[in-house]
Amino acid sequence: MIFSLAVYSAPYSSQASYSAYQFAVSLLNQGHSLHRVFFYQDGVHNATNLAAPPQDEFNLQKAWQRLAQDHHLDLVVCIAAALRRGILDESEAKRYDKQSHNLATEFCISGLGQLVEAAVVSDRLICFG
Amino acid sequence: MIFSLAVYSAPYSSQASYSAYQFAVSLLNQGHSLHRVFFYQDGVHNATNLAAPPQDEFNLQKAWQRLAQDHHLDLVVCIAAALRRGILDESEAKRYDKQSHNLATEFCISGLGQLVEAAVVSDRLICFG
Amino acid sequence: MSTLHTINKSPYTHNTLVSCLKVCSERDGILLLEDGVFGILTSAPGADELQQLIQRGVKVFALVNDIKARGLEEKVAPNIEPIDYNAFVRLTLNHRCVQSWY
Amino acid sequence: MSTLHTINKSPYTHNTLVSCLKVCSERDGILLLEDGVFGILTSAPGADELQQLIQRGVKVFALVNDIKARGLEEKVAPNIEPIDYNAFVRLTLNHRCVQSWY
Amino acid sequence: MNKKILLISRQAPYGKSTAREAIDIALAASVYDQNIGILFMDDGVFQLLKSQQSQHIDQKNIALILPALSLYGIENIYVHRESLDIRMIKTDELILDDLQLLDNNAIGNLLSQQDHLLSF
Amino acid sequence: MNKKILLISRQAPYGKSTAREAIDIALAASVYDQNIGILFMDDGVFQLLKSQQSQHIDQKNIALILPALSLYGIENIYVHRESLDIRMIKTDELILDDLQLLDNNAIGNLLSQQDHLLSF
Repeated sequence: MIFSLAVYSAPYSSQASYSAYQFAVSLLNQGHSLHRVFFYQDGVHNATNLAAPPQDEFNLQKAWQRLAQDHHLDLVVCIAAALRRGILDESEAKRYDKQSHNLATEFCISGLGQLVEAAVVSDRLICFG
Repeated sequence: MIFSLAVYSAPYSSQASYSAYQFAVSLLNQGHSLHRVFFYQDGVHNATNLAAPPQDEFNLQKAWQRLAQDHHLDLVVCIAAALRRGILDESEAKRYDKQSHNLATEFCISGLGQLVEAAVVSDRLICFG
Repeated sequence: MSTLHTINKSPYTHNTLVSCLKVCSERDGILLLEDGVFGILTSAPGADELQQLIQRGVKVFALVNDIKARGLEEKVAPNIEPIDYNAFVRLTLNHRCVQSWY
Repeated sequence: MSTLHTINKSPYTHNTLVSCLKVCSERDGILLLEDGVFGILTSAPGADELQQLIQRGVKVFALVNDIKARGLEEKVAPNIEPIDYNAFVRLTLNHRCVQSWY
Repeated sequence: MNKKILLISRQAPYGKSTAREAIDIALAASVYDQNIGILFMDDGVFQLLKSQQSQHIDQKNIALILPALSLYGIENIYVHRESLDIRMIKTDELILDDLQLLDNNAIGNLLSQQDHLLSF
Repeated sequence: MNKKILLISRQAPYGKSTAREAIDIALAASVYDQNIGILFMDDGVFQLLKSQQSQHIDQKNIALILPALSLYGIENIYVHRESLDIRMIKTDELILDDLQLLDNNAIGNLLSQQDHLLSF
């Protein structure tokens, strides 16, 4: 079956994105396919490359990146939500004249339509907020 | 009277940091002094310099910066909360080997002790979360 | 001296108003702000207890900017006083300390 | 086909469980996770309604990782089935769609 | 592939950005050729009050954005009747007049007919 | 200047980071020479359950952090009795044994005696 996930909460501050990650791991282990993980609202903070949590704490950003590498996942960050919250890739940083950018590798920035497209393509769309 | 404020919520996602800002403006207009605004938990996102909200929306990050310039405010971001959430100044970015940093000017990063010191020094400490 | 309680969550969704009312003393004040201003409605969970506390001397305020923003200006329950941010600041000075409920 | 409802907020603090129970159909399932697992306690607001729904055919599950994390393993109310993340995935496939309450 | 997608908006306006960002999804979804509906329940029904004046807290007025839903072709706008009743909100206080009021059972049925639920 | 500061921790552990970050403040505050207390009420009392095994969700165990409070010199640890009763939690299930159980009135009094309240 084809799954997509929508993640609405920031890592660390809320457990919801951790639950989404464990759900993603489980569905992949069961042989299902994960079409897309769409990060919206505070979920966009999953995609920062500037987080530096203590070494002995679970690093969710890194966990998403590893999972994406292992399974060729499409991790999409909503552009409108990201711009308001200070998550930028290189081209958005240039467009808005910002000195730096902070989107982690394996994530990409795109529009809300990517969530709708995920709903159309997927058998199941599960929201974590 | 001497006030300090503690801000625990992110701008845009929650109204609490806007309320804290309006409270700060009002107390300064009334001639009171504002010893410190301490940003903790998701409040650290008030200090990003990468947010690019639509032009016609209230820009809280900029509003804090202007208020700090006008009144020489001490805007302190908790280092432990900031590191976990991807808010870094130049020296922390170097320490954690990150390619960029995103702490807005007028804000500084320091320890939790700055909140306790604010409580000791201030007549009123108001929390917005 | 007494405590000023601030509540910024909707009483229809969160238990914060009800929790606050349990430990609120008779000389305390309560300020409703942000989504907490839905507590001005007579239908809100805890509204009856709130009116009883008012009868016993507790002063209840609500931030007028938040009331207007949510379109509730005509719906404020009796004995709840709408105030602006300036009055909010003065209120914190009339109480010994502030407990923020969220 | 039926709906799987997930609830991740504490029923002592939020009204989500009670809201969910109002519109839950008899062939639906409910999964408690994160702070939602406090809903497994017999003292939780909505616990009686939850047991009534179970009697009418609703299946109720709770994520075992979250139960253990919060130290609630010995406190699970009757007829609530602890499940792991793998079973959570299978559960979403046994229902037509998933409504997340938060 | 035409899918039935229902957005469920349960949060009050302004205190959190959730209400606003749910509407943004509805508007974005409308350009796809899918069967999109939106359901307001719990504190989400407060979004429908026409008397909102959100300029007092420097936010965009949700009551002025909501009429765009039908302009964008979202015809099915549902409201949980009990959520209105509990809050003593009358239908003539609401900004939209093409609302379908549903009781608890009708909402249970509505949910079970969808392909996807997007909840906020 | 010795000030009375009370932390009020009302959130359940793990679902949000609030509980954990409130404890961090208590520990940081202890090194200043102030009169620091902490009150657990509402869902905050769930933090005190000694049976927590948070490794199952990859988080640090709050039940193992809390004993540090008294090691750090925070002697006044209060618990709202009604919050325990409503949740049917007995005191022998709690990780700390030097807790002061307070009823509603006693908490009202406690709040009114502080110089600052730090709520979470």
